[in-house]
Amino acid sequence: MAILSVKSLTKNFGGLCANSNINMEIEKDELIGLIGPNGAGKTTLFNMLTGVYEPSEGQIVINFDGKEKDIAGKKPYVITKMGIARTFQNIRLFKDLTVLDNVKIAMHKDVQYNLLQAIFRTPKFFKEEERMEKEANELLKILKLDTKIGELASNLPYGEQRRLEIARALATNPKLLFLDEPAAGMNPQETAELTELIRFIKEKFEISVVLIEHDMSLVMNLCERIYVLDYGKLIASGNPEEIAQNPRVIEAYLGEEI
Amino acid sequence: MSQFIQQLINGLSIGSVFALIALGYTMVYGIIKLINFAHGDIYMVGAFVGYFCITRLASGFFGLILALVIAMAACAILGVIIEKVAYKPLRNASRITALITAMGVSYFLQYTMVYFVGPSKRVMPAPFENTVFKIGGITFNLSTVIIIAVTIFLMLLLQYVVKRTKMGKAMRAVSADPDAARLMGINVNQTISFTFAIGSALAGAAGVLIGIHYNSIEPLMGTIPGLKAFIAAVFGGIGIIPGAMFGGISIGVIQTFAAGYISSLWQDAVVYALLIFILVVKPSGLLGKNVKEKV
Amino acid sequence: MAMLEIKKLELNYGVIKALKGIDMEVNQGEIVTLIGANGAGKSSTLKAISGIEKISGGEILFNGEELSKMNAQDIVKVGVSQVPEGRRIFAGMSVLENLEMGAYLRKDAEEIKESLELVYKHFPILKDRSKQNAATLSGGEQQMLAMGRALMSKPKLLLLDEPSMGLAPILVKSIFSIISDIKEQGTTVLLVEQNARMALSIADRAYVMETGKIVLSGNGKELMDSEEIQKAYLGG
Amino acid sequence: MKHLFTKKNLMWLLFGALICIAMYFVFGVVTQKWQKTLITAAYYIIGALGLNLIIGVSGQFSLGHAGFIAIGAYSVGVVFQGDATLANFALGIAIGVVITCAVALIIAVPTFRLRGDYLAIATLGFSEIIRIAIQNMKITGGASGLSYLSFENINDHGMFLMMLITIVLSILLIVNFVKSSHGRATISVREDEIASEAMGVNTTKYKTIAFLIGASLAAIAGAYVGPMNFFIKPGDFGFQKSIDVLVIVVLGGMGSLSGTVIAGIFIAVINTLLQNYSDIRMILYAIILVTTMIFRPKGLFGNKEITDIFSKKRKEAE
Amino acid sequence: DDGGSDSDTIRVGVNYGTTGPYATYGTSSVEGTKLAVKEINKNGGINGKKIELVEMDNKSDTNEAVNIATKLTTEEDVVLTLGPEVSGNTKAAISVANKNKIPLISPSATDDKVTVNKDGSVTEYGYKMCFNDSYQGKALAQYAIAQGKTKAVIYGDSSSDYSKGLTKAFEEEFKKQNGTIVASENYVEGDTDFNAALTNIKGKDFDVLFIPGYYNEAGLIIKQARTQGINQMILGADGFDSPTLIELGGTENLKDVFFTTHFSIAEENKDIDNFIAAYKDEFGKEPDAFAALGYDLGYYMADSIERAGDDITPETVNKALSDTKAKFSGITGSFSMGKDHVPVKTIKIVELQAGEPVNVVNFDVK
Ligand SMILES: Nc1ncnc2c1ncn2[C@@H]1O[C@H](COP(=O)(O)OP(=O)(O)OP(=O)(O)O)[C@@H](O)[C@H]1O
Ligand SMILES: Nc1ncnc2c1ncn2[C@@H]1O[C@H](COP(=O)(O)OP(=O)(O)OP(=O)(O)O)[C@@H](O)[C@H]1O
Ligand SMILES: [Mg+2]
Ligand SMILES: [Mg+2]
Repeated sequence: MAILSVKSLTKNFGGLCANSNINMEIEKDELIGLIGPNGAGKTTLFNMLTGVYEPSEGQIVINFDGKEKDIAGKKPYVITKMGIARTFQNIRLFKDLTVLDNVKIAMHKDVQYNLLQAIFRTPKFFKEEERMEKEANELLKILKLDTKIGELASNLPYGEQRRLEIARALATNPKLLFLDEPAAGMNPQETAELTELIRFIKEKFEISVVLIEHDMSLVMNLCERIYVLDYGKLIASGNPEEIAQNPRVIEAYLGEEI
Repeated sequence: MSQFIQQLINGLSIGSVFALIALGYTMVYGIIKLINFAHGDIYMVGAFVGYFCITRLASGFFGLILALVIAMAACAILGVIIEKVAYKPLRNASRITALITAMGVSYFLQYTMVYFVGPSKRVMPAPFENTVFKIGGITFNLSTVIIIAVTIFLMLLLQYVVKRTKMGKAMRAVSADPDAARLMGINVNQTISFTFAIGSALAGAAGVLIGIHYNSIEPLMGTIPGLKAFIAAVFGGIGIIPGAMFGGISIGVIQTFAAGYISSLWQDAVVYALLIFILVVKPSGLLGKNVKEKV
Repeated sequence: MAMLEIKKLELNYGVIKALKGIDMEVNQGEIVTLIGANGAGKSSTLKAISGIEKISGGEILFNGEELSKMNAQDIVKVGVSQVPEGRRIFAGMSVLENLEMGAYLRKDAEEIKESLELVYKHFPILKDRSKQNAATLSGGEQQMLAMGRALMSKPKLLLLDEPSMGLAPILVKSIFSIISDIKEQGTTVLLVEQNARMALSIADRAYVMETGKIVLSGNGKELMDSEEIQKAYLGG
Repeated sequence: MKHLFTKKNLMWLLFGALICIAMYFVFGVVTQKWQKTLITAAYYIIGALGLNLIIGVSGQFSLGHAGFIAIGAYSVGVVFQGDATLANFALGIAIGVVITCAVALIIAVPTFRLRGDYLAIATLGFSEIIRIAIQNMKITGGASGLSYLSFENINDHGMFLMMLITIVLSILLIVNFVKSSHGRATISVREDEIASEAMGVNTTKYKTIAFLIGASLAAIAGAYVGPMNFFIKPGDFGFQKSIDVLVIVVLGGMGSLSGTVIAGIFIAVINTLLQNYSDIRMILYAIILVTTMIFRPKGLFGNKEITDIFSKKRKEAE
Repeated sequence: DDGGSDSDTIRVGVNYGTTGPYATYGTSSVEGTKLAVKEINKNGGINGKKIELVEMDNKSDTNEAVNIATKLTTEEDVVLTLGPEVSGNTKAAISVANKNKIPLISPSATDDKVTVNKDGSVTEYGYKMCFNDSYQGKALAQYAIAQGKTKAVIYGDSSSDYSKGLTKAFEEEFKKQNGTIVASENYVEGDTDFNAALTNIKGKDFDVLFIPGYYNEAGLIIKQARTQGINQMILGADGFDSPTLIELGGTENLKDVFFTTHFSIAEENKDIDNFIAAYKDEFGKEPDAFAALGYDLGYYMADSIERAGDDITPETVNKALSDTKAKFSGITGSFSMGKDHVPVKTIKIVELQAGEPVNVVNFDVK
């Protein structure tokens, strides 16, 4: 049973067709790669799946709990509340806030006290705050950011900012996680570490992950299945071996066999 | 019908006044994203410089040209000085900080002028015969025609400068990313000074022409037209040069029709209500493109 | 004499000491690469050279001229240009206008046109998109644009900060071959890269940075074979 | 319950209480002129606290604060055409807040799609509409305004005490809001709206909440205008008033409540001192404004609070 | 500052808006008063004591007017305060004057309620030197009817209480005399373009246009009205009385314009001529009605202080002010203070033709 089915999804920008008639399915606990040349429409697809863009056509159906829901065109926060989280290709942290606050904000959707309880500081407020603090700390520990809890996000080096983005996305307690070029700007060593981290996260939180990445060492190592986009169209899908040998993929994207 | 046409002309006439001031507003905004509340007051200074030229130096057509040239030059210099002294130190500060500073500069110009010339209205002598045309039952002034013509001319000129010339492109590059602009070899300070010089010179020209049009000037004359021009610039899509023209004319016409056909008591309220309505429908102003940020 | 000489360069961001006395040289006609972990100070070095950040100590000499006393725009005039980290393309301007800004200081219209054709040859997608608002380009397209913009300036020394970031594998290869081409045409290149393997393979010489200091230097092939480098930067 | 007063909270309460006691004490010993100055400061502080929540915390650029102040002022003003008693004052505030919330909602729903300066213009427009409406209504006395608004049984001392209590309660309200998950969500809207939404924050909702609270505080500040000036007229609530309040917010530091309090007092004192320089007072004021902004572009306090300074000191000591 | 305890000077507070929207009017008033005080002091002061003005600018803001009134009445040792110039701010300041028991005179707060308490009684310490709005409005209506004009259009300032007060009185009286108000239009203070409303007015059938407002706008309105071809009779109140009206309107347009006033530059009166000459000499411009009222206020205040006797205190001055028998004669006419603290004086009506005042008549309000 697929938890996410994309049905003939299309996005036009004026005359430009960034995504055309995309169909894909994501199963529970899968780790999927999305690759393709620059400008193929990968980020655009993520943007539609997370509600940032409204699709021109098509459906996005989720099924996390046995009930099917079309989320096409829903607002991002609604989609996040349903269990989909993401990171951004161009890092979008809350720069002037601390690492801890960045994570806590992402936990807001599940907070158990209301505005009045916050203003009057009822016991519930403190209980919840304590819980959030604890959970945020645990999460940051997993992402090896526990020593940076009080830092401002903008003061972190690039690699740590990418990890914080992942931590923040996880804090929304998703069932499906989209990562947009998580290894960009990392050196091979750091990329290798990240590969392990993503694998670990997937296991630990029992979520499905879809990632866009141009670093083939990561994609081929990590992904169980790969979708390939070119000029907005899905040109191939399959396991890493199949993709690595697919002549169309080689021609459009890889340049040579790997 | 003739009343309708008369109101339309009335609206165009006020609107072109707003448009003329809005041009400089939008120009400065387009490049450094500053709501320059002092713009209306530079316009006032321009009017006073023009006044002194016309009353002390020369009258007639030559007087007008002289007044325009001197007022534009004086305002350009004033604008550059203001930028250097008050805004440059705040380039990296938040935009609201810069706005408050602009407000401070605005008070400074207003009350320094009051200090020297007093707060009263002065009559701006017309350097030319402000002929009144009467066609059918419809009347309009020569000065209206001049203002509309000058506004259109300046709009086209500005649009050309910003879109086509090298300096214009440098201005837009500085606006998008000053550090990257420096990496292209663009002198950022010079470019911003140039922007202020042009914007302020426009205000100076507006001051002279509008002063003549309404034949009166005073130190606080910049406040209301300044605010209306800012609104006009936003209405048309702030930062967009034809938008300023369009926004100014629209506000003028709406205001006039509101007064003419709804109620003069509520004319400003109608303007604001319509403004809000249009912004809700077109959140980046009439000519603005609603580009969603790419993520 | 080296084209670019850096002596005891120091740079602070407030209390943070990003560069703690860097010495390096780039000779005419070379590709020199600078590698190192995140936060080592690579970008800071480039920013110091092109005058975007004020240095706190040391000297930067370009053909004998002291760059650190010059404004950023004057540094471009003497022939140093940079592809900055994070692309920094001009939002709100079209792709073509962005490329034109690269040639801001050049006068000869004919030559500019030639450069433009060259850029379009390297990155055909930019030609297709020449009227598109640069802000709406995809990440990789923006990277190409940034590279193209720098090529438009025909500098004597080109500083590249992670030009391959976010590019498809097929393009990564062409980026590096473009860099080699540029060198052939007489432009000197200082290259900062995370893709150390590729960078070292085309570089004449390389420097390795760690927390604000140069810790190793040598010829490209040598370093590639060094075990230390293999472990720390090439992932095994 | 043991947590009701966390260290931070306690610090705030202590700080608030201290300032209040100090101010009240000061009020008792200074001359009438300075009493008026303090009352003016208190009025601006209440209004600016609300605006700070809107601008500094939620990041929405509003230029329409004067409109809400006017609603508060006129609600009390109209009620006071009967008896100017404390009960009527409370009634006036209640009416003012209800009307304000209704109007703020009407404003918020359509305009919060707008960004930056477009929002500023829209709020400015609404505020002007409110003022024009007041100017043209019968019950508000039109352009002639409303007179006889001083309290019947409360003197300046009493009124100042009420204002101080209002300030403390407002600060407590804002602090408790900001330092909660809801507050963090609001701040995230200011930091990056797209990211905030991607984290599951209903950005419109939190912008609206901040706007409603901020506008209500403006109305409460407005309620004191009548008793303070004995008289109100529509002209007192123009665009200029919005700017006056904004100056305090920016001068104090956007997002800093202590900054707002200090800047409110600072501006009021400056104003009083400048009264002696009749012909150049506005020139001096302009120069002070520009130089302060140049030398402290983030405002007097940046986004720090007085309590941060205390806790930092302690942290260093530890 | 021990100026107050210095027995050689008498301190008088001045609380006007010399910046902000009323700056023009405030400044004129203050200048008039300053001129008067200068003359008085030059002529030996009051029983040898010099008058010292303690000037403060209230920025045309209500709150500031209150704060300055407080400062003047509690810290500056003044025996009375002058201003503000407009009704609203005066009402606010009078509350302070009553509280601190220091008399206040406003030269130009025309609203009927300025000197009235909430319970309808007369304010103990508040006075004015000008007409009530109702008095002038009524006079103008009667005058229009007397000229055979029965169809009026009113074009007033919706942001000004002065304009509203005049309009209300005019309307009531005009209707009572069987006139009809054909249309009402409005502008707001600071406007410079009035063509929209004037175009509407032009389409109406009427015989008199009443502009209750100040010369700054009225001058431009008259010019634009005449340009559009509105040639009917134009009526105004004392807010018209300024040379600026004529300059702004242009001589060719100022025909068939009538306005009520206390004073007119047109009058053949030596005192007025002297005042105009002295004012021009001092400030380099022609005085307006505000300046004239301010000037008279200076002399009236001095007169009252003199009448207060040897012991000059706020109380004795207040007593002198409220003396309804004392007659005062100044350039804005002679009057005595009424029981309601409003002066009892006659209204003059000035007629302008070709930009010149051609006729000034005393008008008796019925
Ligand atoms: N808002 C927009 N307006 C116009 N064109 C757009 C917009 N957003 C994206 N595009 C275009 O759509 C295409 C797909 O962009 P997208 O960002 O999805 O690419 P991508 O596959 O993520 O590429 P990369 O790997 O370089 O990040 C690009 O050619 C881009 O220029
Ligand atoms: N504007 C700044 N303010 C404060 N610290 C900074 C700033 N820019 C860089 N730093 C710090 O200076 C150090 C060097 O940064 P730099 O950007 O030069 O590293 P880099 O080697 O280019 O790293 P990366 O591979 O992540 O791009 C880092 O610790 C970084 O956090
Ligand atoms: Mg992408
Ligand atoms: Mg870097």
